[in-house]
Amino acid sequence: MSFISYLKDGISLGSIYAIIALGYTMVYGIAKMLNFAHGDVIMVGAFVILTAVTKASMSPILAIILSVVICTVAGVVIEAVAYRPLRKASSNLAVLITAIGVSYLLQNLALLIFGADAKSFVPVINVPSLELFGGQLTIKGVTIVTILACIVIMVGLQLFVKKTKPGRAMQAVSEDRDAAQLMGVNVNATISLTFAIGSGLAAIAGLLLCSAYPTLTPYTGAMPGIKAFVAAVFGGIGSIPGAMVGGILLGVIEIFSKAYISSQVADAIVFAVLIIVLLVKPSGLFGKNIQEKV
Amino acid sequence: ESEETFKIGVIGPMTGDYAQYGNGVYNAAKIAADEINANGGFNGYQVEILDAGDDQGDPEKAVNAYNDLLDKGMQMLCGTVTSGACIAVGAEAADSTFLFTPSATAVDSITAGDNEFRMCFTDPMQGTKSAEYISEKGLATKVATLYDSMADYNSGVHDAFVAACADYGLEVVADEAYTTDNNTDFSVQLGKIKDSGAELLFLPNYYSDNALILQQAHDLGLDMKIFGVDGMDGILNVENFDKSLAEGVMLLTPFSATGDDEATVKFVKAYGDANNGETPNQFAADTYDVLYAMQAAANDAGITPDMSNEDISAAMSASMLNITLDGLTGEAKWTEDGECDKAPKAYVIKDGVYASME
Amino acid sequence: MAMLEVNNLSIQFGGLHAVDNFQLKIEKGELYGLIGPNGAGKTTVFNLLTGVYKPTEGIIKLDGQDITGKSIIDINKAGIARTFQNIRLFKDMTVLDNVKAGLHNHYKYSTLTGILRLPKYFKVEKEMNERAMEILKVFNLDQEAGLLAGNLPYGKQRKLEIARALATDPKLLLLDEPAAGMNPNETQELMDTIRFVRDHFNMTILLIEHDMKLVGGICEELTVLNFGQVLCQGETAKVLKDPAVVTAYLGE
Amino acid sequence: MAMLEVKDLHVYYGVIQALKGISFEVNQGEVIALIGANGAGKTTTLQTLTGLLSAKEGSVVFEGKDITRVPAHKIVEMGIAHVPEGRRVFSDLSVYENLIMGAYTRKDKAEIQESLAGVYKRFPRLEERKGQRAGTLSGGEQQMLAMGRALMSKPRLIVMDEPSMGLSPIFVNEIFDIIRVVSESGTTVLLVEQNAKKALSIADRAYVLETGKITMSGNASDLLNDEAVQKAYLGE
Amino acid sequence: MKKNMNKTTKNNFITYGMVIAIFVVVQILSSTGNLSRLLTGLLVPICVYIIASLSLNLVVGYSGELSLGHAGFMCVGAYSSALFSHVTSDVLPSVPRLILALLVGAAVAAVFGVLIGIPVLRLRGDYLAIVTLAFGEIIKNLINILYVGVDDKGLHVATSAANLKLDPGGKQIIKGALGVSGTATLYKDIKDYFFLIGVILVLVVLFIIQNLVNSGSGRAITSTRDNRIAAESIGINVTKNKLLAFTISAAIAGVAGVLYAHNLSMLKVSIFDYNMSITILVYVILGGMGNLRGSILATIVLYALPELLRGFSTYRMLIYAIVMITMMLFNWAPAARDFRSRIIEKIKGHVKEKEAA
Ligand SMILES: Nc1ncnc2c1ncn2[C@@H]1O[C@H](COP(=O)(O)OP(=O)(O)OP(=O)(O)O)[C@@H](O)[C@H]1O
Ligand SMILES: Nc1ncnc2c1ncn2[C@@H]1O[C@H](COP(=O)(O)OP(=O)(O)OP(=O)(O)O)[C@@H](O)[C@H]1O
Ligand SMILES: [Mg+2]
Ligand SMILES: [Mg+2]
Repeated sequence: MSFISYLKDGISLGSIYAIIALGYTMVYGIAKMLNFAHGDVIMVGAFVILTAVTKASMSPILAIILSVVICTVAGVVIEAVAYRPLRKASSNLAVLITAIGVSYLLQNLALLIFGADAKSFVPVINVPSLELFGGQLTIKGVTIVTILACIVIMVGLQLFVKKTKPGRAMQAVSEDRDAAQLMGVNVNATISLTFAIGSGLAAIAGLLLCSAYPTLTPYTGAMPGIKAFVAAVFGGIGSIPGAMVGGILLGVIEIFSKAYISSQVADAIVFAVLIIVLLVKPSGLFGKNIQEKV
Repeated sequence: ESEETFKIGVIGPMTGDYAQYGNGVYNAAKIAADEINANGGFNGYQVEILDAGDDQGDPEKAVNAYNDLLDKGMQMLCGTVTSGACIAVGAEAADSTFLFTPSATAVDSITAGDNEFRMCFTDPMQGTKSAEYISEKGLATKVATLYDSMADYNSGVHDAFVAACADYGLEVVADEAYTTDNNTDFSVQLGKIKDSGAELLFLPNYYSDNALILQQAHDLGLDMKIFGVDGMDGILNVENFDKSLAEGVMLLTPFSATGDDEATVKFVKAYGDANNGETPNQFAADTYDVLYAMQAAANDAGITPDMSNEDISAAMSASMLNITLDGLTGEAKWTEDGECDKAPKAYVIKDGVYASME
Repeated sequence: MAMLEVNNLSIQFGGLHAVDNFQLKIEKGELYGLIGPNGAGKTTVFNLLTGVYKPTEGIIKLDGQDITGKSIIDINKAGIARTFQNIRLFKDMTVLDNVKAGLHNHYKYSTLTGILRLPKYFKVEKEMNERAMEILKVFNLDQEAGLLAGNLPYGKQRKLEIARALATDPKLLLLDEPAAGMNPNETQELMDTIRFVRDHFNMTILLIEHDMKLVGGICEELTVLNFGQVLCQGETAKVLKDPAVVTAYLGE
Repeated sequence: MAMLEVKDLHVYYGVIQALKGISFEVNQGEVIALIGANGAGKTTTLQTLTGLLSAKEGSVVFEGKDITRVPAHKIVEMGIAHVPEGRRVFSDLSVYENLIMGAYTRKDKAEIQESLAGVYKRFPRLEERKGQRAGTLSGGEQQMLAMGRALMSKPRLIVMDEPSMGLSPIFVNEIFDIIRVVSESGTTVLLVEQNAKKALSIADRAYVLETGKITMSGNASDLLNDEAVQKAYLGE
Repeated sequence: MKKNMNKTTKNNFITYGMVIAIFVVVQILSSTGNLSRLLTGLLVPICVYIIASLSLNLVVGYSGELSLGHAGFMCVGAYSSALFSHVTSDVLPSVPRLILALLVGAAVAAVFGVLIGIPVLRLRGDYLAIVTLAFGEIIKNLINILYVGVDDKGLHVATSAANLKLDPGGKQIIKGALGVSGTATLYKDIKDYFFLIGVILVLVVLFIIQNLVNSGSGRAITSTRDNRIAAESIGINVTKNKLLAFTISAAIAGVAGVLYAHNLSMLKVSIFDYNMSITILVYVILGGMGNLRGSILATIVLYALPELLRGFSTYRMLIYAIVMITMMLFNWAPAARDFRSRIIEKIKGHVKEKEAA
């Protein structure tokens, strides 16, 4: 039984990583940049919901919608102001560093506005837990919602990118921006759209993260952001199903190492497994291992 | 005019992961200074709290903040807030600038010089006292721990507690850890603790982590006594925290914001008025006492603002041994090694407030 | 003994037989051409010869030594150097350094010697500079030695790639479409250079090219590849008149 | 009025001036060749026309509309397609997906299918390989794909940057045949070529570019017979 | 060609000169009492980060690999050397002890560089970045459970305080999360010379890196960065050269760690997290990849900036973030670069006109 229950815990944790990783990988796949500020957008999203519900007494649904809207706008504005000017810079590390700057900016803005004190997140998702095996195994409502959300978002994103016109434009932009322009694709609009979707997803991720682990500070997004980045790489960065699988696996490995090896070095073990996987499969589980044509 | 005031510096994490603790200290220092200025100041001179020196909990930045505050005329230091930073600054301040930390719990924090003092308990002291208390009161014989093994405070208290358990006949049946980078999911650790047959769970962590732990312990149906130390204080004031989760939690701490003695009520009100209704935590209370202890020592030593830092430091250090303080955190006296000799009080959370266990 | 002898060479990509049962024999000092329609597998042959791809089948012998399946590095050390269809220079290094990188395995001193600037460092570097300048001069690039390779015009970049390959002192030089993107005058000049390299360095050269003026002008023998297979092999003049080659490749 | 009027174009890369005041015009239905040595500025000219680069001075007018400051993606919609130098196919997408990208600005599905059939007819190899990743195509195959992709937008003016580069002789002929067919079907063509002889032989008029300036222009047949041109660009 | 040689040599000497000039200016300011305590205190840490960013520049700028785990190498350098200093504090005088500590830190970090480099350098780009990040975190995690103490019987190593089992009179040196305290105190007698030592180390590191990149190995390293397949095709052993760069860089980062550990009385492992690696990366990128002088200047400016902004109290880090973004945009955005080069052209033109007149 304990194995099953660890597995369940792993999946609950992993689904959180997965939902963050989806946004990460989406932005990476199209805009070809590691958006280090993604985790902080998640934090912003969570603060918006918390403030709307507790201070403005909004209904949870309205608060979530408001949060998605604010994050979407924030994502688009950040891209336009901080990332777009560097799109043609001679090194793509430049924009990585700016993203780090944006991350600091969001954290410190939140610190000024909301203060440093940790706040408990209010229950917004009121889905009852699922009891299995006569109550021996309880799956929390948040977990169920998160997993469902992951699947819906993954399928939705995949369909969107592969089947719709803006999706195809995104693919083209991700490969060759100039050539995409020559096809009539508005590159700026396409990348803005990517950030809009990615940041909207961040708001959802913020909601789910803080519902599962109800604490919130200006730094809440940073560590999950890094973990999700790891998850995305694990699954093959840029791959949408990869992000989901990578996230879940990461969660499961983390819980198993805590359970069977040591909780103090669980992170070390997770990272060691990641390294081994990448050595065997250098572009992640679902990454395309494209050989350069010589 | 500046010759007429004492300048006091505060160093602590004002931004970064530990910002809530640094801000608690800084806010309380300002409140205490205002009161002190109204009741005679330090030896008749006004005191001024300089802008807080932010160290983000990093020893290196703490030293930078220390130097900066000296440039700005700091004559005495109320800090630093965290242990690692305090060790680094302590080495710089040794025998030159009077250092009085409200909250750095590691033993080494004040060992570099004779001019360094502490308001709070040390890690070993809290760990040992906790084991002693649990054993004496017969709260449990089998205990479990869950602590942040990457944070110095938590791990210092934990190590002392585990070591003391052997002396007091307590059996540690589950010794679980987490890390600062991985401090949201405790499902596995709590599961193991639940299965270990422990009667009591010792949580030597700060309240923000403990709030999450209590939540998840509740979800897991973990039914055992919870015991914390001074870092637990503040848990009732976490915004939106469901206080019922903390029902029955015991803690050894010198201060509780829900205390009904006059001094506490007055301080809590003053703090709330100055900071959008926030409630002061342990750090704030200790800081408040630091300022009053400084006042007592300053009056005793008869220092004046035109003295050099070294002279102030020497005079204050000598006087520290003469004074006693009846502060928010209890009655205190100081020993030559700078430690504070005061008794922790045991509280239990009942109906959403701290109640004395005595 | 032939300088290069290839037997029964094959590689598949998925279901595609990109190169199928390919044979080739080049004598020392020969200037040999490999032609064929687009996608016939010419570049793939180069990639097989230089170890970029591992053949599914077949044997490659260089100067009698079996080099099949060896790594790119070992094959270069064994004596094959090449240029690329899409130029691959070290763009952020100077022209001189590009060539000196090619000399890497022939003029050696330890890393420590380099860091400490021991006398040997200065001696070897001086020799390298001289040798590199000599090679650059052949390609009329000595004036540009200090420029960044990426700033050279296209035609000069192609030449620099050849110079860099030559610097490794190969037995066999492979050139993949050296005249692509050059105008007729530049092509003419390139032909002279290739001939000069063959004579001056006593080199064996295998080249891929679509410019028939160049192929007809300097290649002594030709192999025509079509759908991964050898369509025709032999003396240049004969091959270019072969009706199968005309229909598959040259057109009327 | 000419279909495309370029007036006094000045273009810079940073501080390097690549075009130093170029003017020319293209009339409806013509095939215009732009020839010149390596680095003369041919690619720069085309990229400025289609909005990939922006001119510091000068103007580009297409069908009476000033498009100098219009962004690249809008220019495609207005009816200009660009076959870029070096092919620039989407290497991760399949051949089919590349072609569909070419019709990005078009809405009518049936018409797009019609164009696709037309492209497949012109380039049977593309139909054979429609599922293959474009990045693994041979150079020649990629060139066909780039041409096919440009035609998918049903342009009124198509600009091509060295379409014969790296192609086999038979295919060079074929490409020029295709250009002729494209032109005969009513599309105006602006062609940049190293293969000046071939280019001049199918063009109506031509311009010669030298280090960022137009140094000669005229009927293609006249230039073909011009001694200076022969010497500099035809290798005779 | 001669000219070309001279150009790089000249360039190298300008860099040395710059460092020495800064040192001299600082010394003059400090001896005339014009240097605040804050600035005085920043001098050694700045040397630490300059060394770290030079080391990272070797990997990112010259070898072309993105490493996000450099703090890990600093960490092992810091811990191993601190341990060494504590253990030998009674037997060695401080100067030879410090020199040996530097060597120990560099050597241990180099060993880690090799161990990590061998598997990792097969990966590319963002995958390499994540794996180096992972290694940095692993190192941090492991050192966090490292307890080392010394007593008459010798060195004791354990993974928890309880298991250390020291004899009475033994002392704990490495104490898990509580880290190592009191290292700087062991060097009280030469504390005033730490800035000089830091500057000397910076010069030595510059010497090593500049000479390395201008040697045969350096050409091999940069050629691999520019085009891996082409480098292999001319017989350059890509893996070996990448490993060489990585190892040297790790050793230098280790030296930065040693200086860090010995300048402070407190060493704790949680400082060496990915944030520190990223901070160093920021210095490197802002200063320019492959630009050593840029690394030095960027480190000085960016390290000092948040300290000098202390006057803005709560807005300090916010301002820092904004300044950082703005500087990146100004330094890297093509539009800004064009703008700058045009201005420079204009100024030059102006000067010429004047000269002509
Ligand atoms: N890595 C690969 N994966 C899949 N197919 C490949 C790969 N490399 C080459 N091919 C296929 O193999 C065939 C031969 O390609 P190659 O590049 O050798 O042609 P080529 O003869 O050099 O043509 P060109 O003259 O156009 O350069 C082509 O059909 C190409 O699509
Ligand atoms: N991105 C760039 N940055 C700086 N200079 C450039 C850039 N692209 C082109 N140039 C310069 O601009 C000039 C014109 O280049 P362009 O590519 O337009 O020439 P071209 O006529 O197309 O030559 P080719 O026949 O080689 O394709 C050249 O001197 C070239 O070096
Ligand atoms: Mg080819
Ligand atoms: Mg061109």
